[in-house]
Amino acid sequence: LGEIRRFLRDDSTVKVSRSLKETAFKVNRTREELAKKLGREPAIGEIAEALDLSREEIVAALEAVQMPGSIHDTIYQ
Amino acid sequence: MAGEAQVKNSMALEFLSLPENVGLARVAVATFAAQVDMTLNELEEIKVAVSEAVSNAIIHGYNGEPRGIVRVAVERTEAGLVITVEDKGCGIPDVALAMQPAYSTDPERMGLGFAFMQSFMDELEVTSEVNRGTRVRMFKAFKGEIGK
Amino acid sequence: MAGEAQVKNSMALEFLSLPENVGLARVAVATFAAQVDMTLNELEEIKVAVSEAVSNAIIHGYNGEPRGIVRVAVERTEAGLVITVEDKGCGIPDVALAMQPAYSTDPERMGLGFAFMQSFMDELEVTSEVNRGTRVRMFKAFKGEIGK
Ligand SMILES: Nc1ncnc2c1ncn2[C@@H]1O[C@H](COP(=O)(O)OP(=O)(O)O)[C@@H](O)[C@H]1O
Ligand SMILES: Nc1ncnc2c1ncn2[C@@H]1O[C@H](COP(=O)(O)OP(=O)(O)O)[C@@H](O)[C@H]1O
Ligand SMILES: [Mg+2]
Ligand SMILES: [Mg+2]
Repeated sequence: LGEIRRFLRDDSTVKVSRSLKETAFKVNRTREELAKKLGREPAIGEIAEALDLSREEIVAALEAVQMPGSIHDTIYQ
Repeated sequence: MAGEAQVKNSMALEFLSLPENVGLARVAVATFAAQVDMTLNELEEIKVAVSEAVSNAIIHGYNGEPRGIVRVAVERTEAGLVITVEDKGCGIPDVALAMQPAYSTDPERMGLGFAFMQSFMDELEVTSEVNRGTRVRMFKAFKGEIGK
Repeated sequence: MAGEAQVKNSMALEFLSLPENVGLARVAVATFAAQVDMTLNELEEIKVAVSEAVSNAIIHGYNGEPRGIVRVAVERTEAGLVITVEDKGCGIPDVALAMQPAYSTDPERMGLGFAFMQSFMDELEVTSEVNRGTRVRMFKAFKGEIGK
């Protein structure tokens, strides 16, 4: 258990949002690349596979770059 | 409403009517929705619709009072997702009027919540009783092969 | 158990006993927990504990049968988070035995689920009745200034 605890240990809170933002950036880039290649909007599973991420991780990353304020900002960003 | 077919998966989330729980509802529904293959665009539309319905329950239904309970239920069938957002708040006296684009009882607000739900979801059904509460039922159809 | 103080926020999530819903429960609880400032490490610990408890409900409680209901409730007080995971499944005949590290009724499994919950959370309380179900209650204390 000590091993796993050490493996998990990371006492920063800032790092969370930074790595999530990086993931969100990759998700959006992959979405564009796949859209060009496939000639249609890719499905979330295709993006997950291309980036070797879980669907949950993709959802979490996209939420992290969501504006917490007005919903209208998010739509027209 | 569509989606009366066999339920493949279902979830229900209840939480206090606090503004920070809008994000919780949005993330929970998005995670549930992402279990099937849809586009990020469709996922975004679902998130906006849920955010608007839950915000309404908190801001209007419970008037910002933090001790109300909001319930968000989602069912997945072959056809799509049925999302229900319910509050036991003040209710809406005239639903047809409230649903008109740009109508709001609050001069500070845009009155576009229902318009967003209507345009982003495939079906929208609002039932409400004054002093009893409001129930918003939305259906998002799975398109083509995606989501099957 | 600690955390009987005033409830600042609460949520309850119910879902079908399908393996893909472990992720849903983990994300929902993590999103709720992250409403207060905690470290990435503490958040990871909570996610592992929730995953283990929910997996147990699905795999053992309902024996992999997908039509059971799992309920995950979380309350936040000044002191910390109280997380309850409940199923109405087969129950545990001898809780003390089941909680021993490396004990499992399934030879394929490691038997470390309860050990993880014990080590990652500050309090753990398991009540169970055969053929009635199991309830796991966990408390995670907020450290120092964080979460206040
Ligand atoms: N859950 C609810 N409970 C009570 N009233 C509501 C609820 N949802 C919407 N309303 C009423 O409907 C109106 C229009 O809602 P909406 O289109 O979301 O616009 P806005 O929220 O910007 O006012 C609100 O101003 C409010 O009067
Ligand atoms: N919710 C539950 N319902 C029924 N039995 C359970 C439940 N949770 C745990 N158990 C029993 O306790 C044992 C130990 O659980 P755990 O420590 O998580 O190890 P594992 O899941 O690897 O077997 C399980 O093998 C099972 O017999
Ligand atoms: Mg609104
Ligand atoms: Mg286990």
